[in-house]
Amino acid sequence: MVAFIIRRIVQAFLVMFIISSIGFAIKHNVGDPVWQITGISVSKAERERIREQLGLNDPVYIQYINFLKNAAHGDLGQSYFYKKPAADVILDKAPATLELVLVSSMIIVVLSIPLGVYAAIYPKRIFSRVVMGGSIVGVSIPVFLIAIMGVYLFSVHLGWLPSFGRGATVNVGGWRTGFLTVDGWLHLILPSLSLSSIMLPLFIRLIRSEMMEVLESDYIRYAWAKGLKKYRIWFLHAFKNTLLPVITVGGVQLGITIAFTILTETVFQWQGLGFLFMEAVERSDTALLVAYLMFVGMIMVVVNTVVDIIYGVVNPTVRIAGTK
Amino acid sequence: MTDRWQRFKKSALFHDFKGDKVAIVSFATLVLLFICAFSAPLIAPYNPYDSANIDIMSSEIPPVWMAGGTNDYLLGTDAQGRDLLSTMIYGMRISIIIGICAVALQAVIGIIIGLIAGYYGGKLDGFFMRLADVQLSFSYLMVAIFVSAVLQAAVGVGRFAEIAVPFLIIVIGLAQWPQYARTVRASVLAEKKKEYVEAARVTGFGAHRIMWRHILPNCMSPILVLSTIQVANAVMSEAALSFLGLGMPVTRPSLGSLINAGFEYIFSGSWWITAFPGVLLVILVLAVNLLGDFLRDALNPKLYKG
Amino acid sequence: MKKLACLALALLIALSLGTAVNAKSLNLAMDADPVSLDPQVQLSGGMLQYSHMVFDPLVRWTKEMTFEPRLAERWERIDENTVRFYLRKGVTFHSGNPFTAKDIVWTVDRLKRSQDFKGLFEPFVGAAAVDDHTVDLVTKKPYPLLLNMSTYIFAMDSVFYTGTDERGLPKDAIVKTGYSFANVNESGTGKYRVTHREQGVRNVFEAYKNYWDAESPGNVDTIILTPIKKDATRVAALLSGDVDFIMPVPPQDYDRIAATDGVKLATMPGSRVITFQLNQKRREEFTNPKVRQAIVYAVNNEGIAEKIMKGKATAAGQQAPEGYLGYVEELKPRYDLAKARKLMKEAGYPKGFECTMIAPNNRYVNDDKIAEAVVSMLGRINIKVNLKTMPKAQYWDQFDAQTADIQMIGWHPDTEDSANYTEFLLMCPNKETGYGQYNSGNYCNPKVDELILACQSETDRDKRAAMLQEVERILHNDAAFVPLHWQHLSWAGKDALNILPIVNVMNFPYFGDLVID
Amino acid sequence: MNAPFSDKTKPLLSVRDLSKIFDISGGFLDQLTLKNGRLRREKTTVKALNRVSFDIAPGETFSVVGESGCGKSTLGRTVIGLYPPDGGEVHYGGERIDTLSSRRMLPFRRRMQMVFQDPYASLNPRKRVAAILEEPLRFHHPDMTADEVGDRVKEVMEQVGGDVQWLTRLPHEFSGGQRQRISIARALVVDPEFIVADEPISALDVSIQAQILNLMMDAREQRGLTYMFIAHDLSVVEHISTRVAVMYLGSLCEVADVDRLFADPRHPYTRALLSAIPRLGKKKSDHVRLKGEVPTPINLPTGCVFHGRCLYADERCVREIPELLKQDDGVLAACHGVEEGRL
Repeated sequence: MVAFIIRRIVQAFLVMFIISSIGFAIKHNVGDPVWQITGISVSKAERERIREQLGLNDPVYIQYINFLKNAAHGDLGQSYFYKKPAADVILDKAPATLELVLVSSMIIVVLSIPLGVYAAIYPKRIFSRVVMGGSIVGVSIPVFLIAIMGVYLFSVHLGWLPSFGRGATVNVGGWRTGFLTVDGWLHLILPSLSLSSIMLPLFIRLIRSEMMEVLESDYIRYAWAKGLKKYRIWFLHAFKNTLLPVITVGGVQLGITIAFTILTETVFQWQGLGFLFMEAVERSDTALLVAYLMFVGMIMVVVNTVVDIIYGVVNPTVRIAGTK
Repeated sequence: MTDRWQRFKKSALFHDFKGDKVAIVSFATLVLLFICAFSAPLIAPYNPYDSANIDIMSSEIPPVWMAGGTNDYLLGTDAQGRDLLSTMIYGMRISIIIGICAVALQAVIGIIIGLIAGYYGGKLDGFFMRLADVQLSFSYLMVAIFVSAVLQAAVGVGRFAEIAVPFLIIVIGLAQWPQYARTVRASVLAEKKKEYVEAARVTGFGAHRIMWRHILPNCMSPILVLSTIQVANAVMSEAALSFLGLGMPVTRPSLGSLINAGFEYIFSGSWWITAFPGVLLVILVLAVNLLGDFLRDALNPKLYKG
Repeated sequence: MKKLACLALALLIALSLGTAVNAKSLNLAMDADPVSLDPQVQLSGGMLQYSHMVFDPLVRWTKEMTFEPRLAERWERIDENTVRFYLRKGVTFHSGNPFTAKDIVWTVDRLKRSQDFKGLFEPFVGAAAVDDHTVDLVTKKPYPLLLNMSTYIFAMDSVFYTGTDERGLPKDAIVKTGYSFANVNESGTGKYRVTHREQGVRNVFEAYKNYWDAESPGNVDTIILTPIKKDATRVAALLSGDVDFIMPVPPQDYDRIAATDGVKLATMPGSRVITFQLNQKRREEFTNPKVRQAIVYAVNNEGIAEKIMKGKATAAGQQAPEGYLGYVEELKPRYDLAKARKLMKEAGYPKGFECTMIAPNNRYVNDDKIAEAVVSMLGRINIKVNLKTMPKAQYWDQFDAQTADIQMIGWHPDTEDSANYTEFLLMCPNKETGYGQYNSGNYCNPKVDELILACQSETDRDKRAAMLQEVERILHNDAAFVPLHWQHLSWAGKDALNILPIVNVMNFPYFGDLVID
Repeated sequence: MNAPFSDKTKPLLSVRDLSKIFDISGGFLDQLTLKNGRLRREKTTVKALNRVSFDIAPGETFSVVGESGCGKSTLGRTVIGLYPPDGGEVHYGGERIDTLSSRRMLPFRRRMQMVFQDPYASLNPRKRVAAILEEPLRFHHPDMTADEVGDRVKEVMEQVGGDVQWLTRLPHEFSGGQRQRISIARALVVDPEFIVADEPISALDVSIQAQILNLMMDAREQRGLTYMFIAHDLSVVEHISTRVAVMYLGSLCEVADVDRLFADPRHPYTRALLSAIPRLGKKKSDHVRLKGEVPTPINLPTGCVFHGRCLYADERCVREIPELLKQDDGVLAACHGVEEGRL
């Protein structure tokens, strides 16, 4: 356990350090923020003065040292565009992305488990074949294409669902949530479905193949031989053992889901972190870029840790991964 | 050669293949698409890279069966007046080249690192696997966005069109190596324990010879299955990057940048500019995925999970 | 308490979405929202649009490019350097403070400090209050564009913005990248107050009940401004009924919107000219006027205007559009491929050459598509062009560093005057004076410089026009740049909106005057 | 070819105080534990070999026997250089080989070979038999022509009772016995003088075992081979060995000529092992029952490693590690009881 905790902390620091370096490497490549905060007819000399004021003319290593110094105090710099500390902006936008990821994860869990289990138990049935066929088609359609088709069909053509944004949100203790209004839920439907479209087929296939593997195993045969009820075998014995690999993969996939929010949020103008990231790239709002990277890195370290702990809880025979 | 072919015909893989209609159809589709893509200059009605063929005045002509369509442009033209069919064939060629080369690059990096990490173990292993962990905790898309930002600045802008293809290959290749490294490492760890490796060491073979000539061939089935999946992924990644505007330039479009360019026209009625490349992309990726599925069932390798 | 208020407000908005019919509210989607509440922090189209909603200028442009009194009821020229403005009485700021001449003096002082505006107000000495409702604007020398510049004087509440805030910082500070009192608080005399602002997401403007302009027919009480950056998403939002009004409209969707029931399209010729500059320092070929002319002749800018801009652009043969002083009737677009090829041969480049081009991909309407089309057009006279398009965030750096041989730039004069184009784009680049700041073609003609400098203090309209037209002719003959077109401005909204009366060539829709049926 | 080492008086292989410790505690972080609220670093190690010493003379078949897990495979692998030893020395033909670089080791690789236990894992499943046999030859004799290599492979193939047609096939097409023949052929193809055979027949059907044993014995005759034969089956050992070493928990208990060992076992553990061999006419009461179970090599017992299970152990056995001492008749035994004459 000690080793586990130390390892995680070390990993977190490593991640943060690498990210901040990468962030700094690209900082100078995504453009000059001074162009973004001044009108075009401002004179060159005036621009140079602003650049000097912002410390952009300092040598890169000095800027980096300054950044690390401030970061140690929790200050990730000022967002040029929002005129606020970058960390504040990230925290403002995080609820949108987290809610989107949460709802898509729910969709994935709620749909993939029954479908995957069904397809594993009755692999020959027509419905299973349809599910499996559908899932491989689903894997093959890029997420942005699904999003575009969704907007075209449900918003523009049929006019049933809103085409962009989060709709009405309610501020609950600083957390701006879309869960408390009907409008918010309507706005969630298309983006969350699009986002889950990439992972849902993968999870159905994963659950099916793991479940089938478990059903083939000796102890399940033994359970049949013992004459246990089939639901007991399927859900208590087989499914429980299916969960382990699913959880491990699930944790990693969550990271990919967060990245795919960049695509989904771009299409739907969903005001979350992914959208913020692309905007920050376009606006060369470099403090935001670095803050975003560090935030996502932090989330991933936390998620990996949680996955490892859950893994240990679900399967007490293996102690937490990474310890003996 | 014929000998090998004979043996292949007798193999279990071929036997399975013959019995699997889906695999046959997807393989045939893939072969057809590849032939089309690589004989693009021969079969495409126009050369979309030759500006003599492009006239802005013939832009957004609908497909031949729609009102306003002409026989000159079977699937219509795009917003620049390029023949859509030709542009798609050339675009598919770029997508396929990027997909395959990117996978080759990831495979080379991943296999080298996986072999070294798995075979030598110890600190080297620890270092590479931590690196892979860290990189995997960011998805490839994000990694690709960073790498592309850094590289784009490094190469300057003037010659971007010429280096865009190798550029994307490097971006996607660098973003995806951990998948290979982990799979290869897992296989190497399993193979390393087997006595044929000890036999090779007793004979005095060097580590390189053992890794490359003895262990690696035994890791091929997971690598093969992973490679098909990764080709599909790489084609999709390229499309995603192009969709975000970080991919192929508009003058040498891939399927992804064609979809992106057409996206702006989807409400205006010129749906074909985005729809046809979209359908082609899905067919291409689907065929690769179905083939990968077949291989996975037939070879039944243990892939590294997660 | 604050949280509770936010909660209540959010619920209110949620409710109002359902019952928007009677409240005459406007759901507005633009490509960007104001970057700050301080009208002097940045000189950009978005900020000026905001300023016209929340603040009032001394005078403003009419649709016909004449001046309309706003806070100034009338004005007169006292001597060659001074114009006296008589201010409207009984006007109050949103804070409740009365509006007086002091506020104008304060505003002009601050403009001269603002990093973005100080350039424009350089010719001014300042403003001087004569009495509470009379103020003199004084320039250093005779200045023909004094009234033009008065459209930028949006009265700020000098009492409200004086002193220090709760953080102990001066309230009048102009801060571009961080917190300032003025960035998050406003007190203007305009029709709308900012009641809710979530930057980049949603901005709510409510009508100010003591607004002075009772004659305005406008009947919109609430404006909800949502920035939607992606063209297709913005159009989808209008078509799906999520918003009532969008600007700008991408040309490719003009037909679709025009053909859709319930929404309508409004367009108007604009004054932003899109051009390419041919860098004579990077490319020896471009120093040859024949090559430059060949390129101009090879570019089918009428085709671009018709196809890429869907007819909603005017192909250009010069910098200034019709209606500007410098406009010369006979300078027409010159597409003629045969002549272009002939010129190339005469110049000694029958086999052409290879060069590079950069263009932004999110700055001007369809900028990347235009560049792409020009690349294939130049291909026809054997000039092989390597094109790279990039977001504007990276573009200006590259433009400034002149990294490519051919670079795109569009220009809209802040002064609404012909000379402004040449001052920035085509005068000999000079670091001291700042002229030719965006002249990446490095075109330099002393005669042009001479004429432009002379017309800066020429107050005789006819003499000035003659000089400016002379400049356009020289540039045309020299093929100093590649003119493409003047972008049209475009707006689209639901049928109930009377859009046309409130829009103008500057692209500042006067939402205060908007009538919804 | 084996001329320099035909001198029977000098040992071909000499092992002195060989020790091997496996560290199973993982990385640095895994070694940290909390004890009494303080962070401590602890290593978990397995002592697989404890100061093992013996000599093998040219032409001998030296067998090592013991229960599974006693370290006999580790001993074989350490001797042949698959594992680097953690202490002690290995001399071959008078030269110390455990410290040689892999390049300097190369000449010895040709002279020392190994045959493995599992015929299914010891042949590379992706290589044809011809490749498996040719590769070592080409590697050690780069100057040989293709014909010479082919002839040599065929010759060895015939010697192990294989068929030339086998050469074009893949390992999975063969039975276990056939594969073990191929394994032996692979060892023989470089013409070695010393072979470590790690339980080469234990994975085979009983009917095949004898064939393989005979094959190995024939090869010894023809080529003058020296074997180190690792086995857990005493009855096999009795037939083929010249000398036998008995191992328990990484230590040697007894080393003796095969006849002496079977006729007159000294060490209590040897006695127990021998009594477990079923023989005709043997009374059941002769069977020596050992108490307890084999301890783990992670925490080795103090003193004599066998004391916990020994019927004759006394207080000295718990305290003091016995030396492997030479008896009057040349038998080596590590037992305080034998030394004191108690047994």
